[in-house]
Amino acid sequence: MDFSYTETQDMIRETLSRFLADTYDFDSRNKMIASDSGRDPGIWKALAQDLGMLGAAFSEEHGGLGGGHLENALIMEELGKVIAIEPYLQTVVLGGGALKAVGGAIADAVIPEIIGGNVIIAFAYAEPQGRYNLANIRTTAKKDGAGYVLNGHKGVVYAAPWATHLLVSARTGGSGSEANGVSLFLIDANTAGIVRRDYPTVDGFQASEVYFENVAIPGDALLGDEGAGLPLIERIVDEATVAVCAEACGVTAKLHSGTLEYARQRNQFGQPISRFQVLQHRMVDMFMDVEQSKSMTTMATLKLDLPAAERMAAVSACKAKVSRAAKLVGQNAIQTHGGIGITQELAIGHFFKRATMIESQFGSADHHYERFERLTLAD
Amino acid sequence: MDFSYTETQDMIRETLSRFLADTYDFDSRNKMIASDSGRDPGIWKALAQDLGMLGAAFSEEHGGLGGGHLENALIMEELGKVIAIEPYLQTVVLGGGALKAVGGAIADAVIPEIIGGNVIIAFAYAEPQGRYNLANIRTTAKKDGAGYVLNGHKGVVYAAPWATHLLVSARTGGSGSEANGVSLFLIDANTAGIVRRDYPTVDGFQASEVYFENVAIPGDALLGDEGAGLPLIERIVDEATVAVCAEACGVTAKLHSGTLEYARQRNQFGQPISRFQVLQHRMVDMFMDVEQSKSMTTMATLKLDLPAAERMAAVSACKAKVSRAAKLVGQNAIQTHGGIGITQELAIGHFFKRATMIESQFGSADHHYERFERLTLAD
Amino acid sequence: MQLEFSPEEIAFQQEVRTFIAENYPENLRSVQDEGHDLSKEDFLSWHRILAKKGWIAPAWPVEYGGTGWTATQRFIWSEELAAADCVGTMPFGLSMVGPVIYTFGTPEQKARFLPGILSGDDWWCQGYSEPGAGSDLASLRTKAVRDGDDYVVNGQKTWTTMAQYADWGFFLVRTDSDAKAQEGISFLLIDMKTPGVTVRPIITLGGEHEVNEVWLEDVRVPVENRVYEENKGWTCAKFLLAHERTGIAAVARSKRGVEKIKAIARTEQDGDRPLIANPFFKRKISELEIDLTALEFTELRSLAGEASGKGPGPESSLLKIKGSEIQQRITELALEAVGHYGAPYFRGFGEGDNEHPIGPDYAHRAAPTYFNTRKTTIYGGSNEIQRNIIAKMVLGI
Amino acid sequence: MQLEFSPEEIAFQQEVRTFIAENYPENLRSVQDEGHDLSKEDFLSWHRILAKKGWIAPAWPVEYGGTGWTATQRFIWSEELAAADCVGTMPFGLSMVGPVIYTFGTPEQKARFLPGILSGDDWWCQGYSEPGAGSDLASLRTKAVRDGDDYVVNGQKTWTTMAQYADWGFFLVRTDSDAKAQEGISFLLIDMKTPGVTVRPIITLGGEHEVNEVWLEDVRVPVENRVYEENKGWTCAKFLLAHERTGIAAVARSKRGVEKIKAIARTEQDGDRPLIANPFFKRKISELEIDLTALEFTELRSLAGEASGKGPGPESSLLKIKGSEIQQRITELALEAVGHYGAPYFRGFGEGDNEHPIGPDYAHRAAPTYFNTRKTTIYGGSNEIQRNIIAKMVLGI
Repeated sequence: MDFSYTETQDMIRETLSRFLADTYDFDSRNKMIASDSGRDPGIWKALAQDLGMLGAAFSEEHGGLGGGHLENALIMEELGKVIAIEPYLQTVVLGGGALKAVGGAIADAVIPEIIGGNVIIAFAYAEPQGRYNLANIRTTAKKDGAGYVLNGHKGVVYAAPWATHLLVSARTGGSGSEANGVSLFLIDANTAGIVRRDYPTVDGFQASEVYFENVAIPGDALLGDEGAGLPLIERIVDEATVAVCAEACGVTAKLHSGTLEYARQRNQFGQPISRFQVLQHRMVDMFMDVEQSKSMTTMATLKLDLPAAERMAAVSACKAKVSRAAKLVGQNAIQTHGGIGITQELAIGHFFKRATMIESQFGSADHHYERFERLTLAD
Repeated sequence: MDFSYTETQDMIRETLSRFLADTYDFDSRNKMIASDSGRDPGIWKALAQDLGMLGAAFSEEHGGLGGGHLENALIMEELGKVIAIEPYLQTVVLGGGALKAVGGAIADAVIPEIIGGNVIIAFAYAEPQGRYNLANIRTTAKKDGAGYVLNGHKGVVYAAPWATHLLVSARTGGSGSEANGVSLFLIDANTAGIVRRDYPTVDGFQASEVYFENVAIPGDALLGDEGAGLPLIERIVDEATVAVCAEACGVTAKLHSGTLEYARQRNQFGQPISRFQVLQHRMVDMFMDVEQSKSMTTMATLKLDLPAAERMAAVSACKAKVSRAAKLVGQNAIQTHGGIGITQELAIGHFFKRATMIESQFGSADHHYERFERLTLAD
Repeated sequence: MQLEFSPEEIAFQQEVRTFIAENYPENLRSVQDEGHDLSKEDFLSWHRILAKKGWIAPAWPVEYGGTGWTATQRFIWSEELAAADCVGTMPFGLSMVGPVIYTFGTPEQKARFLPGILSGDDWWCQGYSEPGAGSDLASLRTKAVRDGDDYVVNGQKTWTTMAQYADWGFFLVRTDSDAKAQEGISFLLIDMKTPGVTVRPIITLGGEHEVNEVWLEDVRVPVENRVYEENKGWTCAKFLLAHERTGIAAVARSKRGVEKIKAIARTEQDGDRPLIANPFFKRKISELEIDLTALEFTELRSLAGEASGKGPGPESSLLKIKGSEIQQRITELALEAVGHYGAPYFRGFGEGDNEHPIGPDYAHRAAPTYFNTRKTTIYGGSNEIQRNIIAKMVLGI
Repeated sequence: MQLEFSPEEIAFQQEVRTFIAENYPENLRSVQDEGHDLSKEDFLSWHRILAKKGWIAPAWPVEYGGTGWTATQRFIWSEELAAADCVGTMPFGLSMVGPVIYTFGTPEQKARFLPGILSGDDWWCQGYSEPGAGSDLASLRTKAVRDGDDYVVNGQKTWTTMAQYADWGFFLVRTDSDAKAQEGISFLLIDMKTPGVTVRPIITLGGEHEVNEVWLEDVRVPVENRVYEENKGWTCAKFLLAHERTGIAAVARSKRGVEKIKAIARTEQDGDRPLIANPFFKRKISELEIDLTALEFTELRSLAGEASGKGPGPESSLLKIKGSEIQQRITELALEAVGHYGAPYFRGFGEGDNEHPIGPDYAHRAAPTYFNTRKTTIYGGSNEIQRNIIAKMVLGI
C-alpha cells in the first residue's frame, strides 16, 4: 500500500492550480458563461498546448505523459476548486477513456487530437425514459451497408454545443434494458441529420437535446464489437463517476473553506458567527464529509482497474457517499451564509449549484446504494 | 373539530397522576422489579378499587366510566411518565378491547372482573418466525368436540407470569401468513398443558415464552367467528399501538424534562451545560419530537374508529413517527447526561430502556412506514 | 375531542369549494400550469376577487374587515385554497403590516391604510433586514432623525421581497442611536415613491428577481406615519415576527406540493417501473407526508390553544422550523425526481421566456425552485434563531 | 499510489493468519460464541500467547518491545485479528500508560513497568474522570500533597474501567491547587493494593460491571511513581488522549460487527423473506458498510501521513467521532434485527447465568450491548468535545 503522489503528479497539480488561479477567478468565469458560446476556447487551448494538461492521462506513445486514473482525478479536483466549465470530463475521461479501452486505429488517430486540444467530445448516452440505467436505450443504429443509420433522441448532452465529436450509445439489437445489442459509436458532430437544441445548464455548462434523424455514419465509427458495448460503457461511466467525485472533492473543499472564511468575518450579536457552537459543529461536520469524500475517491480511483464487479462496487460506494456529502456540504454552506448565499453575487452559490448537479450526475446516491447492494449484499 | 378534554378526562388524569407520584417513585419501582413476582400487586388493586381507573375505558353498563380510546391514551401517557410496569396495556387495551369488540356473554362476564382488578390478561400473539406480521402464525387450534386443542409456541408474552388469562391467536385453518383461518381465544392461564418459561425484560416487565402442549380449551373461549379473527386482532393491535404511542409521549416528555433539569445543574468548563448552544439546540429538537409525538398520538387516537384502511394508515403514521421520536429523544437524553446516563443508578437510563423497547413494540418504524405506504401510496 | 367537522362546517367547506371553482381566474390557472412567473397583475387579480367577496383577510378582527370565521373555518379555508392550487396572497400587507396597524396604529392610520391593504390598491413591502444585520435584527443601522414634522431617513435595507412592485413599505429604523440593541427602534410606514428611495434588484440562485436592496437617502417621512411610540418599534416587530412564523408553516401549500411530487413520481420512469415504485423514493414521500401530518396536527393543537385564549407564542417557532424544512424537502424531492432534466436552465435574468422548456413541464423549474427554497430556513428569523427562541422562551435555558 | 500488498506483505498476512489459526485459545472461542462475559483470565490467556510471540505491542518502538512492523503490517494485523474475531487486548497498559511511560518516563520507570505491561502480569486501569468533571478533564479535584518522598492522595475517580481487576492505575491528580485548569496536574502511577484505595462497582444499563468508582483516602504514593515533571501531567494526558482516539476508530472490529449483522439478517425472517431481503434493512447495512470504508480509508490516509513523519494529530478526532457512531449503529441494527427477542433480559447483576438464553444465541445480548455502547460517544472525550477540538485545532475557529 502506498498513498503518496509521484513528483510528476505533484507538478501537474501545481501547474494546473496556478494556471486556474490566474484565469478562472469568479468574474472571469461569469464572463465566459455569459459569452455567446458560453465558454472561453482559449482556456482549452492553453490547457492543451501551454500546459500539456490534456495529455496527462494518456500514454507516451500517444503523446501523453503516461498517466491514468490518478491524473484524471487530480485534474478534476483542481477544476472543481474553480468550478471550471471545461469539457475535460467528457473529452478526456469519457471519450479518451473509451478510445484507450478499444485502442487500434481510431485511438491512434483521435487521442493525439484530444491531447492537442483539437477535439472536444460530448457523451450522448442518457435518454428521457432511461434515468440512470445505461442499457435503457431506444436510439437505434441500423446496419446499412458498411455503415449504420442512427435514429433517436439523447437528452441533456453536456458540452454538445462545443463538441467536434459525439460519443453515442445506441441499439444495434435487443430492446428495453437488455445488455445485448448495445453499441458505442464515436461520430463527427457535424454529420448530416444531427439536430441539436442547445441550452445552458443550471451549473454553468452548455448542453443539448440531440436528435438523430436518419444519420448515416461510417462502419469504423463503431468502438469495440457490435452489440457488446455495454461493458465498455459501464467502464467509462465508472471512470467518469470517480472523476466527478474527484471534482466534488474540489467543489466541497471550496464550499467548506469559503464558509469558514465567511463565518470568521460575519458578525452577528456582537461576535463573528464562527464563535457560535452550533455553526462550529456544523462546519466540523462539513469538514468530516469533505475528508471522507477524499478518502472514498482515493479508494475508488485505486480500484478502477479491478475486475468489473469489484470496480462497480467500489465506484458505487464512492459515489453514494460523495453524493450525500455534496448535499450536506452544499446545503450547510448556504445556510451558514444566510441570505447572501442564495444570490448570484457570491461565488458560494455557484459552487452550491455545481455540487447539487454532481449529486445526481451518473446516478443519485440511491441509485448507487442500490447497485452496491446488488453487487455485494445477496439475500 | 375539538381538541379539548372533558372534565371527567381531566379528573382521571389528575387522580392518576397524583396516585403515581405517591406510589411510583424511582426507588419504589426498583423494589417492585427486584421483588419475587417482579411487581407490586397492591398497585393494581388500588388502581381498580381505590381509583376506579381500570373502568375508565369501559361502558357504564359494564360498570365502567363510559370512556374509550381517549381514556386509554391519557392513562397510558401517565403510566409512561413513571415507566410503570402495570399490565394496563395487555389487560385493558388489548384484552378489554377484544371483549368490547365481540361483546356478548364473555364480555359481560370478564369485563367487570377486569374493572375490579381480578383479571390480568396477557396477549400471546408473536411467534419466533413471525416478526411483526400478525397473520404469520404456526400455533394451531384444532377442533376437538365442542372445544379446541392448542399446540404451539408464543414468544415474549409480556405480563404472562402475572396473567389469569391468555389472549391467544392461533390457526384453526390456513397456513403461512394467510388471513383466513386465524382465530382468537381467551383462555384460563392455568389450563393444563400450558408451559411457561418466565423471565424479566430489559425494560422492567416480566414476560414468558409460552408453549401449548395439547391444551384443551372450551369452545366458548373463541372470540368472534372461527377463522375470521384477523381483522379483530388487527383492530386491537392498532388500539394497543396507539396506546403505546401515548405511553411514549409520557416517557419521552420525562426524558426531555429530565435532561433539561440535568443540563441546568451540571457544570462543565465553568458553566451549566445548558448554556452550550449545541446542547440547547439538541434539547429543542427533543422538544419538537415530543410535541409532534403528542400531535400524532392525538390524531391517531381520534381516528381509531374510522374504517380499517383509514385507521391503519393513521396508526402506522403515528407509530412510525413516534418510534423515531423515541429513538431520538432517548439517545440524546443519554448523550446529554454523559456517563451517568448509562448507569442503573439514575432513572433516566430506565426511561431510555423503555423508550427503546417502545420503538419496536407492535412494529418498528420501518414496519409501519411500509404498512402506511401499502395503504396510501399505490404505484 | 373530535376530528369530524360539524354540519355547519361541512356546509361552509362546500361554499368555499364552490366559490373557488366559480371564481378562480382561468388565465391564472394556465400561467401556473406552465410554470411561468406570476406578474403583479396575476397576484392582484385573485386578491381583488377575494377582496370583493370580503374573504381577503380571514384572520383580521371583523371590525377591520375580517370574516369572523372560527379557527376551524380558517383551517378549512386554507385547506381548500391549497387543494385548488390557488396562488397565495402577498403577506406583507395582509399578514404583516395590517395586523400591526390595527393593533398598534392610530385611528387615522387605520383609516388611511387598512382599506388599501384589503383592496389590494396598496402593495406593501418589508424593510427589516440590513446588509450588516441578518438574523440579528436589533443591530440595524438605518437612521431616522427628527426634523420638524418629518423624520429624515438614511440607510440601506436588503432582502426586500417584491419591493419592485411596492407602493408602501414598513421599515424598522433607529431613532435613538445611544440606546442599545432593541431599544431606540421605531416602526415607520414609507411611501415608496418618496424622493430618495431607490430599489435595486438582487438576483437569486434560480435567476429570480424576488428580492431587492432598498436605499434610503434623506427620505422625508411624516411623523404621522410612525406606528406606535417612538423608540418602541421593537414591540411591533416582535408581534409581527410571531404572526409571520405561524403563516410560515404552510401546511396546506406543502400538502399540495407532496401531491405534485406523487404525480411526477407516477410519470417518471425508473428503469422498468415508475419512480414511485422505487421503495426509497416512495419512503421519502411517505416520510414527508407523515411529517406533514405531524406538523398539521401540531398547528391544529396550537390553533386550539389560541382559540382558548392564548395568542401565538414562541411555540410557533416549531411551526416555522418544521414547516420550512418540509418545504425544502419537497423541492429536493422534485429535483431528485426529474433526474437528468433538472440540469437544463431555461430562463433569462428576470425576464420571461416563451420558448417551450426542455424536458417535461414539471422539470424545468425543479432546480431553480430547489435553489430558491433554501431561503425558507433563513428568512423570517433563521431556523438557528428559532431554535434559540425555543431554548430561551419555551425551555428556559 | 497503489492499494495492492507487496509480496512481502502478502507473506506476512499469511504468517499472521496461520499464527492465529494455530494459537487462538479454543475455550475462548466457545465463550465468545455463546455470548458470555469474558473473565480476567479469558482476556489474559490470549494476551500471554501474543506476549510470548512478541506480538503484543505492534505500535511500540522496537527498543521497548514493539514489533518494528510498518504501518501496512499493523493494518494487516488488526484486519486479521478482527476477521478471526479475536478478543481485544486491554488498552490501558498497551495503548495508554505504556506509550506515556516510554515517552515521558525515567529509565527506572521504563524498566519497572514496561515488562509487566507486555507480559500481562500487571493489569492497568485509568484514573481520569471524576464525578464533577466529565468531559471537562482539567477541572479535576483529586489532590496529591507532597509529604517527604510520598504524595498523599485524596479524592474520587469514576468510570474506571476494569478497575476491579487492576494491579496498577495511572491517575491524574492536582498537585498545585492555586494553578488553574490544566496547570498544576500531575500524572501518578498508583499500586491498587495501597491502603486507602477502594474500588466500588458501577452497574451500567445492560447490567454489566465494567466500570467502577475508585476512592482514594490518604493513599501514599512514592514520588518516584510520578511520570514526567510535577504539575506537567497535562502533557502526558494530552499525548495519551490523541493515542486513545486513534485506536477508538475500531475499523477492523466494526467490520466484523457488520459481518455478524449480515449473518443475523440472513437468518431472521421478515414475513416470508429473510430480513436481509428487506430493502430498508439492507440499505442500513450498505450505509454502514460504506461509511466504514470511508472511515477505513480516512484512517489509512492518516496512517500514511504518520508514516511520512506527522504524529497522530487532531484529525484523529474525526476517527473517534465516526468510529464511535458506527459502533453504535451496529448495535442499533443488531437490536432491530432480533425483533421481539431484544426484550428478554437474562442476566444477574454482575453474575453469570448458565441457563440457556431466550431466543436465538445472537439475540440475548443485543439490547444490553446497544445500551452499553451508548458510552462510545461519551468516553475518551465526548463527541461534542471532539468536535470542539476539530473546530479549534483544525479549522481554527
